[in-house]
Amino acid sequence: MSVEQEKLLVVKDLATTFHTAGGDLPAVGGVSFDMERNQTIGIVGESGSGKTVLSRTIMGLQQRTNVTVTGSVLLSGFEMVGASEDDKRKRWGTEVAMIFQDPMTSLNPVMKVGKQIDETLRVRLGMSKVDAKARAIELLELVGIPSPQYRYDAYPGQLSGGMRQRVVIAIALACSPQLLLADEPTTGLDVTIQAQILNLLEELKERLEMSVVLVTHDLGVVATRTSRIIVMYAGRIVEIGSTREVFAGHRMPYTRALLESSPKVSNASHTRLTTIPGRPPNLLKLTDGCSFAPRCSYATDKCRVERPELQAADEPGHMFACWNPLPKTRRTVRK
Amino acid sequence: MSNFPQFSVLEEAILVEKPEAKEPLGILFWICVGWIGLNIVGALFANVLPIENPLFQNYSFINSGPSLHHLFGTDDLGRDILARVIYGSRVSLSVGAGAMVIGFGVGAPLGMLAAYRRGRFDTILTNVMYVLLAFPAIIATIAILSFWTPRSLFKIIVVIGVASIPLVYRVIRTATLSVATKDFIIAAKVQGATDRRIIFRELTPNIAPIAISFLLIGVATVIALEGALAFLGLSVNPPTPSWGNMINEARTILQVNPWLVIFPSAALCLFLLCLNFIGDRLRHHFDVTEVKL
Amino acid sequence: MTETREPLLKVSDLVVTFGMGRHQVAAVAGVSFEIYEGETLGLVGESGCGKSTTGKALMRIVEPSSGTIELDGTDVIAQKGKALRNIRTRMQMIFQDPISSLNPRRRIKDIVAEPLDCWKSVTGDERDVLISDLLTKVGIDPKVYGNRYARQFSGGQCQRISIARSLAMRPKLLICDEMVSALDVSVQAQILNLLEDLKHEYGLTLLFIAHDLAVVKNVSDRVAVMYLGRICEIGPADTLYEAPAHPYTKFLLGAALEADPDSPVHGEVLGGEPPSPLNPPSGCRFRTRCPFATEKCVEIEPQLEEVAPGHHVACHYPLTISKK
Amino acid sequence: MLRYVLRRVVMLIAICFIISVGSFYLIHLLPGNITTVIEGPGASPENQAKLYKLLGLNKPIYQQYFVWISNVLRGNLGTSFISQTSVASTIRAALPIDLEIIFLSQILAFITAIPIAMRSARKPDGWLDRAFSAGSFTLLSVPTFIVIVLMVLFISIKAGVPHTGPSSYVSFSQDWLGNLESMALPAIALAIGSFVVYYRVLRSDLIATLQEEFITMARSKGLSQRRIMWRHAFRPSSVALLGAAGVNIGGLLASGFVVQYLLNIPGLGYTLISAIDTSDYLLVQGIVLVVSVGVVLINFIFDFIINIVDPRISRE
Repeated sequence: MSVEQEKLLVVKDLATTFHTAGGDLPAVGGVSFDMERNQTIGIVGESGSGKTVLSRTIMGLQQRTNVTVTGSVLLSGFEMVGASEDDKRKRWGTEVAMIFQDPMTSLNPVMKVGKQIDETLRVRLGMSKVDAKARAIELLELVGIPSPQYRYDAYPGQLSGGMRQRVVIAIALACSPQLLLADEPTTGLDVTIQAQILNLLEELKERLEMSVVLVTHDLGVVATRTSRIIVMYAGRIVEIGSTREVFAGHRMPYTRALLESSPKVSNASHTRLTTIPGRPPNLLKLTDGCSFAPRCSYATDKCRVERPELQAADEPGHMFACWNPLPKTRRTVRK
Repeated sequence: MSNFPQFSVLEEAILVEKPEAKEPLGILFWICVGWIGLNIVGALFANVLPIENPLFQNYSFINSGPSLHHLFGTDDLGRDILARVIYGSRVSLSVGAGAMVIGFGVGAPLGMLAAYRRGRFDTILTNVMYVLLAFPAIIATIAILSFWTPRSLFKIIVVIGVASIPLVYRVIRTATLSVATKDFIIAAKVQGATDRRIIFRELTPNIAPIAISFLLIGVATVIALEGALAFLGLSVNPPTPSWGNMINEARTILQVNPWLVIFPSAALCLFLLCLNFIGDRLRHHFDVTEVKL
Repeated sequence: MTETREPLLKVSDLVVTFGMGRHQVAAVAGVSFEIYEGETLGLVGESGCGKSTTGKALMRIVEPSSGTIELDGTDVIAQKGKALRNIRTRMQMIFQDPISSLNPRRRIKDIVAEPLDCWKSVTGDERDVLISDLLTKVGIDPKVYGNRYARQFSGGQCQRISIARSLAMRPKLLICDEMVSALDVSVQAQILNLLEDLKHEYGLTLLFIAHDLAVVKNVSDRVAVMYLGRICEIGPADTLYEAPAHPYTKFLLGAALEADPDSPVHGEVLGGEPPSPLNPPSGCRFRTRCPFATEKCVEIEPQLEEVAPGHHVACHYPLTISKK
Repeated sequence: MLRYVLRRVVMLIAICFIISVGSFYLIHLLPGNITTVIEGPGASPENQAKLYKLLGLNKPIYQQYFVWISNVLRGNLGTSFISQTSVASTIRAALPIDLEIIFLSQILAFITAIPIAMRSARKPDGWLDRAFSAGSFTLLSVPTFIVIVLMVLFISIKAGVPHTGPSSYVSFSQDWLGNLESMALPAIALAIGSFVVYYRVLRSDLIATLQEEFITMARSKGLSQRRIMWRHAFRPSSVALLGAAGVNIGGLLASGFVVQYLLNIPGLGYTLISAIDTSDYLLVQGIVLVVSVGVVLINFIFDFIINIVDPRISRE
């Protein structure tokens, strides 16, 4: 118990089900993991894997209608699942904050960006108007926006995508949260801007002693910037472990497929890509078996009827969900 | 480019093997269609229906309430209200249909062409329409009808029809624009399709649902407008019955015979309600996101 | 190696401008390149660099302001009316958004048959056989799916249907505009492999436009890098990635993320953002962000010059080739 | 922003010019000799000469327009040959009544539509939302002229509420309380029509706005529901509301005419319809001109407010 209280985040059997016209859609099913302080973990998956829903459920942001959340999310010892909106609101911004995928839509288009920052400061921290403005300009400077005094009065539409994402980060950091959930923070940004933003996040994490959850579909984003990785498929964790272990010693065939099907800059041109057939399953029609079984070349009859639970691999903290795991050899990623 | 179409989690999950996920039209929709149909049949075949002559004045039955003999009662001149309501629908229906034929006949092709061709043709036409749209159409309609005497059904149809052209133009242009910028239109061009083929094969089927639901709502608006004009005495002259002028005639004897107001009002409102409902359901059914008017 | 062959497509000094007067933007500002028969040229760059506009200008979907485009000896810009529609069938294009590139209200077999129906080149049973054949080639069962509407398919499937449609007229040149960027990794790999297979089977020449460096390298024989409306470097894929000669290319490659925890920790990250094409810098367009820029870069615009066989770069101070 | 306003001003002037040409030309729609039609067959020669001079009828038509417009710009809309009073003074007397009806009805419509739409949008498909959505959809199909007739029938006649029936208008200077009483029915009738439009527009726009990512962002900042609704959702959505109000103004005036006509309230509408009945064409022309220009001006003001609320619009 005391061990768990020290942890920043403990997620247990978390499940999020949307009730849609087509039936119940288990976007996240039975996810458990925990997270230390000052750590960066990555959540990786394709679209429909439940990674975005998972991050929003951790935050407690889902709308109240047509959704059922079960399980437990302990944030610094506080249970977020089932907490009242008021209790959650007290923690939003100050303990946990979020950065969204699309900086074009996550800022209020009819409000000056400076106002959007100092609104948080005034409402949450009770700062005076003058102090809040000064702090907002400081924050804009912190996230690397040139001439912040001038940008304070800009509307989001007058800023480029990269600049807007910096503003979103400034808002998220306004009340110095301990945990930052970054949902695809660089998707849609150009390569050079993406590198800038990721470096900024890393630098701020060190400086402000936060923890970061980096949610992404791009393995390249998490490869060198996280200490642990969670691989998700069809709403469930299929592999979890230290970054190095997941890349080099993965046991779940899906993890391998994900790694091998993305083209690499270091490979020669016209290198044949390894593919897996089919596409992610329809969450409305999940079977009892392993969700990846229909696309998996190792699948057996057992895989199709019984879902594998996460089991420990050799290295502590490394777990995978597979009946027929890949052999325990250490593969080298680089040739 | 920077804005990738990213599907949200839910969408992608449902997108896979998406069935024909259309909202069903529902029974109310068909009841409304039936009612509109009934009204049209009534208007077309009023002469052969077993109802009285709407102009026949029976002085022994003045301002009588509903009875078996006169289902809706009679008015101050002893005319049968049921017959007058049925005959009165002719005016509303012809104004609604006629004006929209003019409005859509001119506005829709222009709007489609402008949005598809773009360029100077579009710029000039859109600016002209924009100016016309700023013009208060209702006031203009009242003004023209008050000067352009003697008033006739034909003139009313023309005035309302012409006044609706800029609005139809704008709706159709906006709708076309949202389709014409889609990649499949460019793809059709790339395959060497002629402009004609693109307009008829690619654009029209995608705009038709928007156009149809807007058409129905347009008909409803025009009928309501004609009613108001008739109420002000600016539509067809009595004794020809129309729903609007029946209400107008009844307003002075409200105290004596309220049925005279209630029946034409109910007929008009029910008709409008059905039109609006059909238009609304169709829009949901075809999943047309509301075009901003 | 390719010098002796005649290029299939020859583009010189292509300029595309949008807007008028003070708001005039040269989205493509003087681009020249050649594509030889059977090769794949990758066109890579960040958003707003004009790579997509270049692709559309080749198809005359946007009108070039000046320059020449020659396809197989035919002047594309001079074509009008039916001749223009005709020459478009010799090159085809696949778009970024798989969903919006198919008409949601038509059946997919009609979508694939559209080019045939436009030209009435193949009709009747022969047409049906050809359509079934094309759909099978791209991995879609014509018997099961042929009569379905496009909106019922996922992104990857839509892109397969788009490919089938583009092949119906047996084009020589296929322009792929960000065709895999909206797809998931596992689906993206399927489409890329399919494209490679079909390229050999149909003897296609490809212009592959994308922002993803790894994807471009995977499919291309040669790669051209664009920045702010101009090509800054063009050369064989492997050499260009191994030893970029233009500083911009180097930074671009440095920023590309490799899915490998052991990959070298990122070098210098390129600061700043691309300037507005409304008001491009004088001289070299990259000089505002380039750490090596000098007075010369401000004054004189560098032209593409050969630094190695087939490897051209537009920079006054190309990075030494020997450096790894 | 300045460029945008300038462009709109040029547009405004163009539209006013077209309106003036249209109003001027109206007279020429009349069949037969204009002086006879306007003044009746028994008009005296000096009256005819006066009209000739006012309209410049002996000159070519474009010159007639200049004669007419220069009179109009000096505030001279001619003299009614039926009541022998100047058209301008008749309009000046009637206009405040229209403004009062519209002002009262709009206040009523906004103070009911905004809070109800906000509540509806917070819980779409809740009981309140269902009730008001269905109710407003039904009311959408009831034209104002029927609303007011039914109100008179049930409130003034059946229930016998005093000072609400036809011909019970009391002017504001006479007795302000009585005036408000007599204005209650017209104002409510117009307010119902406006409420339906405002409620529906604001509700659907709010529901769309509340789906936006920036609302989720605002929630994740830990702002209260109330603050999110008013500061983050209402402002972007009020653009749609203001747009609807601007478009609505022409219809509102026409509905005002209907109401005045039924209740014999001597506003512009009542005056207009009486003038049409008595063939007092100069008065009709004057009212049409004033009302049209008024509508265009109000639309212009609304556009301007929308621009202040949403800075995206002037940037295009």
